[in-house]
Amino acid sequence: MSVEMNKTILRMKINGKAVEVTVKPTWTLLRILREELRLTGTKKGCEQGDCGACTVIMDGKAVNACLVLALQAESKEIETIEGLGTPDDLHPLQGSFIENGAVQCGYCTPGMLMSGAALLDKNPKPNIDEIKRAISGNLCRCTGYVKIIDAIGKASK
Amino acid sequence: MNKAKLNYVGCSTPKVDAVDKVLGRAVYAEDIRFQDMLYGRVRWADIPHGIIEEIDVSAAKAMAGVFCVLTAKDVPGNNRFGIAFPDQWALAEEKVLSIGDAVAIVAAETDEIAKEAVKAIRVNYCELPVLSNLHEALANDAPQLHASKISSYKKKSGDHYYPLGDGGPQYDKKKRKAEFLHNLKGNVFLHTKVRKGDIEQGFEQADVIVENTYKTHVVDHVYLETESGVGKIDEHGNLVIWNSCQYPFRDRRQIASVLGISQNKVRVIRATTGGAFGGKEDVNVEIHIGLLVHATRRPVRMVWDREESMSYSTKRHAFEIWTRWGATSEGKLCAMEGKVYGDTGAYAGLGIFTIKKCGIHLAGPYYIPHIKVDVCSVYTNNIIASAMRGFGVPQAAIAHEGQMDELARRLDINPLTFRLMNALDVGLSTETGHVMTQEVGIKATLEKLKAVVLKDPSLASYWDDLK
Amino acid sequence: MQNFQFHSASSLEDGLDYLAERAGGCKIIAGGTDLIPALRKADLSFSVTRQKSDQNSVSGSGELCKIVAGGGDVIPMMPKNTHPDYVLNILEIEELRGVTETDDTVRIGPTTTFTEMMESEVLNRCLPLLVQAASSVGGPQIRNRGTIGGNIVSNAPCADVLPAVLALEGNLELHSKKSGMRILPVAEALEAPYKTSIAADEILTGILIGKLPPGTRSGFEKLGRRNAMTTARMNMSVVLKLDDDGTISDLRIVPGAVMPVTRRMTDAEEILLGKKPEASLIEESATLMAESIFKITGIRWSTEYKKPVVQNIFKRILKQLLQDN
Amino acid sequence: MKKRGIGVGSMYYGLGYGFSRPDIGSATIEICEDGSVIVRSGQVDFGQGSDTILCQIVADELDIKYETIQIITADTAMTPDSGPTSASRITYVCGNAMIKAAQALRKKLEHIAEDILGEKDLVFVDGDIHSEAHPDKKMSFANLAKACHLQGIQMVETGWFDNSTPDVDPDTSQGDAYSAYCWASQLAEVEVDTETGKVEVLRVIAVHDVGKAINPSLVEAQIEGGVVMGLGYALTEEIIEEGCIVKNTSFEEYMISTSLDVPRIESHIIEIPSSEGPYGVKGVGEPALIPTAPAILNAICDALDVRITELPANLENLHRLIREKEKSS
Repeated sequence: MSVEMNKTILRMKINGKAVEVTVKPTWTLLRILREELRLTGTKKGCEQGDCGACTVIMDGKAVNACLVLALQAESKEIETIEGLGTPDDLHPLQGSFIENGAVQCGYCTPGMLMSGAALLDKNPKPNIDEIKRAISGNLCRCTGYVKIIDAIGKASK
Repeated sequence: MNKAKLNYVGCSTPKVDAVDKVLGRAVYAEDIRFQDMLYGRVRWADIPHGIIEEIDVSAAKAMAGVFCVLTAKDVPGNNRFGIAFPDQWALAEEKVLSIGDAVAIVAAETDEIAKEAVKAIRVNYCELPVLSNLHEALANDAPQLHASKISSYKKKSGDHYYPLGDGGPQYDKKKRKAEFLHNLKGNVFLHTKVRKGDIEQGFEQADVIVENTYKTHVVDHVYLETESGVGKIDEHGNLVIWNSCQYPFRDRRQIASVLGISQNKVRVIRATTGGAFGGKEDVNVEIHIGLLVHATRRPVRMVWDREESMSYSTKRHAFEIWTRWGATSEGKLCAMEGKVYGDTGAYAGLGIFTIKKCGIHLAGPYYIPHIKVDVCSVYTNNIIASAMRGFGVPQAAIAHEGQMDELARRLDINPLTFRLMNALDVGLSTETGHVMTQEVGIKATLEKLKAVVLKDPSLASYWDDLK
Repeated sequence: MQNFQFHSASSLEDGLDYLAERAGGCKIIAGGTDLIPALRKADLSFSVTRQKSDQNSVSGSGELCKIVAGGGDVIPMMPKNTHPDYVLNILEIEELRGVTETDDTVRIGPTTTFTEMMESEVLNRCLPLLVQAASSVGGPQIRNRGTIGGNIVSNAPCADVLPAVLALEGNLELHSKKSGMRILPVAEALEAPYKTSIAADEILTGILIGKLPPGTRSGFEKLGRRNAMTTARMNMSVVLKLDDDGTISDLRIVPGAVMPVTRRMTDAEEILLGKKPEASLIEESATLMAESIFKITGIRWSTEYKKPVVQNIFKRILKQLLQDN
Repeated sequence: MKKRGIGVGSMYYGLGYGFSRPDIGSATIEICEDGSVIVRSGQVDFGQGSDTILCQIVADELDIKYETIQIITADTAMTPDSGPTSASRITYVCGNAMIKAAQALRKKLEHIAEDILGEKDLVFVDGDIHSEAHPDKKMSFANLAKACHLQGIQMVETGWFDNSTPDVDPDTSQGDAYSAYCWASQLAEVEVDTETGKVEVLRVIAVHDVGKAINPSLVEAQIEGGVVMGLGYALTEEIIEEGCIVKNTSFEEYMISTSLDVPRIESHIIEIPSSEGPYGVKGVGEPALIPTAPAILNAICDALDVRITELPANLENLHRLIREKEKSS
């Protein structure tokens, strides 16, 4: 049985806003986002880095939130799907996903978008192979990836 | 009354749910949280087959933060459930037949405590021999996994179930008796016969015969969202469950029966569902959430880990399909015989229908005048196999398409041409004797493929015999 | 996960101090792609109910095996009691990260991620083998977190980068508060699956690799069941140097994911060393390599497959390297 | 050595439940006073897009703007039972229910509109109604809805569609088993590495007779997703049970395809209408997956001249067949 342990204050920046949250050392960034901060757009698919559903951007890089201990995120800048766009101001990738039919069940969608955004931040005009490689850590069971690849390609034009 | 042209039908209108999904705002079951919500966890069977001698939940119950630990004796209604017929226990009673059987369930203040509590439950079993494949289950000396008389389940289950699934308006129970073995013989619980034409005469006409046994493997749906749900009692005292499912009404039927309450006291709402592919037709978390909410009167969330989903969710059936096809030297199919065995695991689920659908699609989209197929659904101790996208037909297609290519090769006919020569058409009948009307599309799909191949030199170069 | 205390080291000194006092019960975390899945799996509610099956899996089809893409490992082969009392984060120690070079040596900080390796000008110029190996790991998210140090110290049988480091005769620079610094050839560090001879109070502070003499070629291939996010079914790193007259003056062969502990196939190398690469000798070398491997592992269900295929992959890498002029 | 081959897979699929099992679809459509519309149906959209398709159907049946429709589904307290989402039946069965409900409402709307405008032969278009003969005689759908409500007209209708078929003969299974059938053929081109047994699927051409593509993009999406799932079925996916216990319980051990495993997929939609389906619809959800594995297996056979009868065609199984073939020749 677990002993009640020390909680620690974690400070980070999420979607541009400074955030302070009390965490246990064993919690992952994914748990903090979903259960403590209620940013449930980041999805939980496998909790061991195999599916990419929990992809967020940390200090400019796409990472699996389930493979980051919350306390490792101290002082980091995190971008989640909630910060990517708003209904009135969609990120070009979000618009392109809607337009090109890249969304089915939607469970991989936030992670796909964050991987796509990390790619476009670094490489605004990726070719198809670069797009495929950029989302190769994000599993999707519905779409066969075709329309997702297409949507990222079109968003970059 | 003139209707203007179709403005939307035929157009690639954006999906109604796409905006919420790209914004991360779509609400899946695990995204729902209520105040005072408890976390549910399952203690799964430790072995695939055995008699439960003792379940000791005292240590788990004594843990701080644990609100309830339930076993079979705590089930208020009928402990039996199942889509086709109630051969599953909500919480295992007497014995376990599969590693996916729930022995006990726990609700606790945190998920961490719930997991610890599940581990603290002690279960003693007397292990029984395990039937791990079709051959073991069909052996003469194999132990029979389910009671001989299905009626014994029915008596216990009240009247919410129909022996062959959902019954139907023109469904004749008496007529179906021959197919559905009310008195189980061993572990075969369904035997469907397809008889068309005269099989012996059919093979007499054959100049070429190809015989093969196809073995297909078990696969999983792999929806990215695992089985999950949240339940609570609403302001009217009704049980409300948000889940990830394919048919809330059937979930309602099964939950109500296990809780022993009427169906109008149960409300099932499908939350945004992260993929299903047939794997969320069977009940997974719903009944357990219902039981825990009922016992604690508090909201309860239950979410399976990925490992639980892969281990305990329903699967695509493993099949063994022996089949023999005959064709004339001119390249006309004349006879087909098949024996189809499907391993449905420890419980029927939708397996009855899946396995049957494989057998009645074994001839593929081709006209064959003489057919004899026997289809058997078999119980083993494997994890339950039930619906998955294609519902038995993917396995049938592996067999019939393998046979078609082998026959084409023996007859030295291009495989695409050979399919066109035998494709179903208006006026011809399917394996089950359904005479086709004007809606047959198989030739059109093959003609289109042919056109694509002939137009593309890189593909056409494979087939110099395609004209 | 079971409770532990967490400390993020601000400097190497700070890290070594922390470790010195808690060596026994402390795990070091960097990218977390190995450790976090292990901590989680050790704590799954149903793992307890399935101990019996897990044991089977170790002895029986342990090869079902496997290893997470980022080098993270599956529980059946992983030590069961991954319940540290302390976790020390070394990712914030600036000096442990990055690639530098001197005239004859490349130094790679252990927390250099696979992505950083792929993007490193020095590695692309001097040690492309490492770039190839790093880019074969997992997917982008794993490569953005997973580190070369983690890949080495985890000593997973299916590691992707470790065999390349072995083929490059890398050395590990280790520090501890008690004994200061020492250098350990990576080949000597690998003791048993998931176990190295690195002491519990030591931190890996650098991977040192000598630059290859001009004309040296290297080749890498990874075979997986799919093209990303895949555990190596096997991989192979080969380093080759031909003299002007065409004789082989240096050859290092390191197959990965075929033995419990990755090692160089020196017997097979010797057959070709000092000789011209004739077909019959290559064949002989390949056969001996396969035999040496299966002498170590014994016959398993996968031997029937791996034995011919490991030879095929070796032969085609070699063929490619001999063609690269 | 790399060897290439192509292969075909064809299939037919009986849509719906058949065999006299209940196979019902239902919907209610309610028109609010302002002309906006609420559609309720018990069916489940788990991502494939049935909510979208049902809204498209309602928009066209009422000739209103798609954006003015709100759909509520799959709530046992709020929506009528519409059967499970399975057997590729939702567009066919629920689409028909939707049309029935919409047509019942439309009849009333037309009647009232004729009264108000004093004209016959009205044209409904995109939320407006006008007379064909006198286009200036017109009104908005919103005003029409308001007028109906003021007159106490029932502005909610239920559509119910029963797709049950007669049962077949129990001894021979002969009879008209299903109400409709779906048809498809796919062609796969593969490259096999004979040294390792690894298969790359280079290209899949998928031709599906869907009767009518109500939303071609969604049909393509079903096909593309199905093809990739079929690819996994043929090559990499396998649940390994030992002593009835699943051994591979994570995504690292159970391998579905990634973006780097996906071939070039070309979808071709054929529309040979069914007699009963809405606008001639058949189904596509399941048929999308069915021909892929057979096409890939046949393509491998074409490349290697070995018949695969045991799945999956993974590295080990395929390499064994290649070695056996080498030995025997």
